Amino acid sequence: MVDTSVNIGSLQLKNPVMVASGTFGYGNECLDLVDVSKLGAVITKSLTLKPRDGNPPMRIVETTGGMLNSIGLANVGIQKFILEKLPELKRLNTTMIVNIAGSTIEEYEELLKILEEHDGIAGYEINVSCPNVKEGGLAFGTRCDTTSEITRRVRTLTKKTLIVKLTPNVTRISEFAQAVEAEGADAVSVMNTLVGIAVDVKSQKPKLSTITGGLSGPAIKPVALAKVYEVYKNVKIPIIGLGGIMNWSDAVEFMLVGATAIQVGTANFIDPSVGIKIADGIQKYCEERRISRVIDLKGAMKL
Amino acid sequence: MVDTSVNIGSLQLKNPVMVASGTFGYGNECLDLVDVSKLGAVITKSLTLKPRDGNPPMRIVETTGGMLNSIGLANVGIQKFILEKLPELKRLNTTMIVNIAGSTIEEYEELLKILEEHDGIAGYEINVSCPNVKEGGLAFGTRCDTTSEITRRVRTLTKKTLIVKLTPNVTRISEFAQAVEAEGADAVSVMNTLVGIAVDVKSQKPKLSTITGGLSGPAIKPVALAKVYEVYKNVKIPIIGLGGIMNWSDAVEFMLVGATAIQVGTANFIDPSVGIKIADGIQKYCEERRISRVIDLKGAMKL
Amino acid sequence: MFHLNSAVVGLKKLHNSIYCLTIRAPLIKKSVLPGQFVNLQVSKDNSPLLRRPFSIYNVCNEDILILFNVVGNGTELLSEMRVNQSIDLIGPLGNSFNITDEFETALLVGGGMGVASLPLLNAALRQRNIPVVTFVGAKNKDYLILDYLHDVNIATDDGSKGFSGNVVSLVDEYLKNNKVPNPKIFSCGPPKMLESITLLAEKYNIHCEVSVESVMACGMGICQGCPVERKGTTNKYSLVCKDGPVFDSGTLKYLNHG
Amino acid sequence: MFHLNSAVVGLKKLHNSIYCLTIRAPLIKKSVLPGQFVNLQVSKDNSPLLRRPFSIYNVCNEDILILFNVVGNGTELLSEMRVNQSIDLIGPLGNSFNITDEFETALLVGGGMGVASLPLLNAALRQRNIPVVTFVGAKNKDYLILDYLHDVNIATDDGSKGFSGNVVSLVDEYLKNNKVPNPKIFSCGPPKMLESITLLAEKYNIHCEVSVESVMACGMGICQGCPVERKGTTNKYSLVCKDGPVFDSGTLKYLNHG
Ligand SMILES: Cc1cc2nc3c(=O)[nH]c(=O)nc-3n(C[C@H](O)[C@H](O)[C@H](O)COP(=O)(O)OP(=O)(O)OC[C@H]3O[C@@H](n4cnc5c(N)ncnc54)[C@H](O)[C@@H]3O)c2cc1C
Ligand SMILES: Cc1cc2nc3c(=O)[nH]c(=O)nc-3n(C[C@H](O)[C@H](O)[C@H](O)COP(=O)(O)OP(=O)(O)OC[C@H]3O[C@@H](n4cnc5c(N)ncnc54)[C@H](O)[C@@H]3O)c2cc1C
Ligand SMILES: Cc1cc2nc3c(=O)[nH]c(=O)nc-3n(C[C@H](O)[C@H](O)[C@H](O)COP(=O)(O)O)c2cc1C
Ligand SMILES: Cc1cc2nc3c(=O)[nH]c(=O)nc-3n(C[C@H](O)[C@H](O)[C@H](O)COP(=O)(O)O)c2cc1C
Ligand code: FES
Ligand code: FES
Repeated sequence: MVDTSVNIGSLQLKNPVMVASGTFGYGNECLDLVDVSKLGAVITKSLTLKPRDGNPPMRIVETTGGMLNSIGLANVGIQKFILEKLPELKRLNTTMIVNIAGSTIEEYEELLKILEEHDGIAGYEINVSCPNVKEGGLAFGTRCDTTSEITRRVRTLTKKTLIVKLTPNVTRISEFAQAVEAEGADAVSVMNTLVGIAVDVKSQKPKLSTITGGLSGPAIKPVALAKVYEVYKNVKIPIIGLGGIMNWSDAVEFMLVGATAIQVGTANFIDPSVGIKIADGIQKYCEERRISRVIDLKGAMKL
Repeated sequence: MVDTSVNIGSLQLKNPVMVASGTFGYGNECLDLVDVSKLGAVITKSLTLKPRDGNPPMRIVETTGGMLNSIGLANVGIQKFILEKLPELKRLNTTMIVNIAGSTIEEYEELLKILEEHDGIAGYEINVSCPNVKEGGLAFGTRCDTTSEITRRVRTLTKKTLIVKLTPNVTRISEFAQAVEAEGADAVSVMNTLVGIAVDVKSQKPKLSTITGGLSGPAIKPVALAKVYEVYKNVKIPIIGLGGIMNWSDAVEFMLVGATAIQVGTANFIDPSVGIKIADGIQKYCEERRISRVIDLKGAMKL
Repeated sequence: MFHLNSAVVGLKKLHNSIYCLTIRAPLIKKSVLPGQFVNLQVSKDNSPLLRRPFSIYNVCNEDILILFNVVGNGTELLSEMRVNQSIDLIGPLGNSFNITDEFETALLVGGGMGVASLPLLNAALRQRNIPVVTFVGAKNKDYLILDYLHDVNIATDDGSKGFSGNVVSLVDEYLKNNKVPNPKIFSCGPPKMLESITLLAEKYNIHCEVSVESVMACGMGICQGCPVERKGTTNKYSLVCKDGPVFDSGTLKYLNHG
Repeated sequence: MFHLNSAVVGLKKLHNSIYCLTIRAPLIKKSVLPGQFVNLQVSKDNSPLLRRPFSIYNVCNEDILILFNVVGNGTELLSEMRVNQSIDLIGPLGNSFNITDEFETALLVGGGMGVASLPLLNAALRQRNIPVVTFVGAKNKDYLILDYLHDVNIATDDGSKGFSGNVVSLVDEYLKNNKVPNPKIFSCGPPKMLESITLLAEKYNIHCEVSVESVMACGMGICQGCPVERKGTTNKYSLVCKDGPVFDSGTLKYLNHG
């Protein structure tokens, strides 16, 4: 029997596999296809204070081994989430982590204050790094001072597990990880998308309405692994690794370079139940190698 | 008749297509297969003061839509290059650009001084950004001060076209482009490889002997386009775009976002004559659209 | 909505680059509504990465049929499928044409591959004994797809068969020359055609539903990647994959389509 | 060295996951030397991105033959090739076995897919009237490939045919029990086997050439991606694709192989 549980802050997850923000809706969209109670956790799409329409079409385009997205944080807003989504999510018997995004530091605080008044939420993931919104967004995430400041301010507002999701679009991601660790974050998610562009040579127009978008999918996996490894060498808090994970073997790679847990993003679009398959695959990998605890894979890369 | 020529500093290239450093040897390796006189320019692999054995195997690994390399600047050294390669390269009727890499600023100077004594060299590309060597390498390229300093020092040593090749592994690549522009660089090459890792879950070992390597190939094209676009909005000197170009259409994308010329790297491994095909393809694209000069594609993306 | 790892039952080349693919999918067959689609995994090795959406063209025994035109890498891979090869699909997806509201005659208008969403609709209408008049357009006679439809009025851009011109002009002619009792238009085709059918419906003041396309990632409302701009609705955008692909024509803003 | 956009002439499944692919390649056929290889593009859509190297197994009319085992995505795609399908290849690449130096008997030792480099060598040796003794090893009898070879001594790991054990032990037995006049060993197979054959050659003081493998990007000496560590040479590393794949066994440092 393999112990598949992992701890992120005060939270114990039944297994290390979560579904990434923005790639699984609010968590209740494909219950027909996925038994979400088998996932380590579900992370909601990024919620903002006000509802957001999101960016005009085109919002997605496929690239070699990946996709660019420019959703622009389309979401129902925190109030509607609490009123209409949360009650159902509570009944799902899964660990719900709410991802929040603000365009000012105060918005992050306000979001957290509102959410703290409701139960059914196991923790927060702070998106300081969405590349697809004009205000805030990437600008926060690429500045170490604002990233720390957001972390510091929301940390004082909650005792729940607090995860900060970092952008890879910086020179040294580990400096950001160290900064948020110092401010009391329980974990970091590494990584959000890489900034990218695609152009249609027929129309000579950018393929996305916002010109740039966020690159995700297997194309970015090597970069994500390198970012996780860099962070692992520099912080003690758990790292949640993501970026291009398509199967259990990819997930194991992330754990070997230092991740405590992982998230599946783009892969959900191809197979909504891939998270469960990955959790099973990791377990089987451990069984075959007589590794008694999944957490023992963390940082176990042999040099 | 389309005018395919483009200017980089004082250099006029017959067309905008070059072969990228490290992906075409010294330029004379596949003459059986490629008529190099049809290329805009040939860029040699990075040369160092002393010969370098390079890194132990494994040096390359394929990833989704790309490859990681950790060659470690294996090269014959500047002296042997001048003695054994340069004489033949001079006879090739192509524009030769020599790429140099140093582990100290003084080494860049010394390399340039030695090369300046020989003819047959049309210009230099300064590699400040190789991720695969312990000394210098990426450390230079990710610091704006050292990047400027190298540029400033080598600029005083030559009147030939001076290109600085930038690393994408930084927060704002345009700051680096601006810095080298200010120091008199004639152009920037955007971009070198992204830092990446791959792990073998069977052996639990990194797939490359140096753990991290440089990611290239179509997987990184969206990122490279975004870097070129960012630089284009911030500098006036020509940009040589590269990163994942596989065909003429990819090349046109780079020109539309602001590149004056382009380089083909990894694609040479799949088709050594891809550069010539791309040059033809760009010309045909212009003919069909009655664009009289290829350079008119530069920055012509419609917003 | 089902996620099936199923198998190819048959692949028939109709003409030029157009194929009809039959897939074993009893669960989808049983539950499909006219206008719905499936999201097919065309490759097992991430190339292309994303699924590709296709209307459910028809059903037969335990199977569903897909009609497709080869336009890129994904459809090319589909055209190379072999019988018994495994294929992964999710469906039925999306909303459907509404045939329960007040109307007496159904005008079915399909252009190009848009005809793929008409056969199931045709069958459902006929089952309810609603009279159907069908209009099919294509660039030339080789691209005409007329199977599983009845009494079709044909238009080709080059005049190689039927009416010479676009299919919307043909509908216009028809409405000018015929008294059609309380009609409703159901249409599917390229964006330009849907724009004109929308204008036509406005002109004659006919209720009109259109089925639109969009690039999709998930196909089931989780990625927010497939917005279509609406007018006169509470939300600025709707999702083609979940709120659509069928919309009341008057509620769409066409101009924002790439 | 030629870069050909050619066509598949035939594909034969030998057994299990082993196939023989015949490719039209007159220019390569004419110039190939024993031990050389070709670099095949297995996919047109960058998936996998890099070419895959394969020994030239044999030649026939205007064609070359490739023997391969399905081990991953690239070889799987090769196994799905159809006759007349176009295939892009570069070759012949690499150096070759040296059969012009001083020796009287050639001992050919192949393990697994390593046998693929023996037939051309065998033919060249026989043309020069050099006696050949051949040893072929495989994990079991199903994986034995014996075509285009003569008087083969067989070893299988599981003893399902011939000598029970690895092929190097079989060569050892043979050398113990036979007087072989001035032999030279030519060997190709997995790294472990090449290590043991190297030790064996040292023990008997026999000149030995081995053909080694490496992951490759370019296959022609431009990427520096395929180093093998040498000893007693001026350069620390040699390139498998250009300086090899054939090396004097004594000059290789095996321990550095992944
Ligand atoms: C709900 C829905 C139902 C559809 N039903 C059918 C059908 O029954 N038969 C059929 O042949 N096609 C149908 N399509 C379109 C089909 O999904 C695309 O043709 C297919 O995805 C193209 O894949 P590809 O890899 O071959 O082309 P790609 O390489 O992805 O693209 C090739 C070209 O087609 C364009 N394209 C790609 N996807 C779409 C899209 N979704 N809409 C419009 N243009 C696109 C691209 O911009 C590009 O110019 C439908 C699309 C949707 C959204
Ligand atoms: C000079 C040379 C000659 C060769 N001749 C033959 C031959 O005649 N017949 C034959 O079947 N194979 C031969 N090989 C090996 C062949 O190139 C690989 O099996 C093939 O590239 C695997 O491709 P894939 O995409 O199917 O597997 P991948 O998905 O790339 O890899 C699958 C597994 O095979 C391993 N592998 C991949 N490439 C190699 C390699 N080059 N060497 C060793 N292990 C590898 C990987 O590490 C992995 O474990 C030769 C290799 C070289 C360098
Ligand atoms: C369509 C799409 C929408 C996304 N939306 C969000 C979001 O709202 N908030 C967020 O923090 N990350 C968002 N992401 C980023 C993912 O959570 C993830 O960090 C990224 O896609 C890399 O992982 P992957 O390669 O597994 O997809 C989104 C990604 C995609 C593809
Ligand atoms: C095998 C290999 C070796 C390389 N060696 C060098 C080098 O010596 N100097 C250098 O400046 N860039 C080197 N590069 C980087 C390329 O020149 C290029 O910047 C990068 O690969 C991105 O372009 P691509 O995606 O078209 O390959 C190398 C790349 C590869 C793949
Ligand atoms: S395609 Fe994902 S929401 Fe419509
Ligand atoms: S494979 Fe490129 S040098 Fe050998």
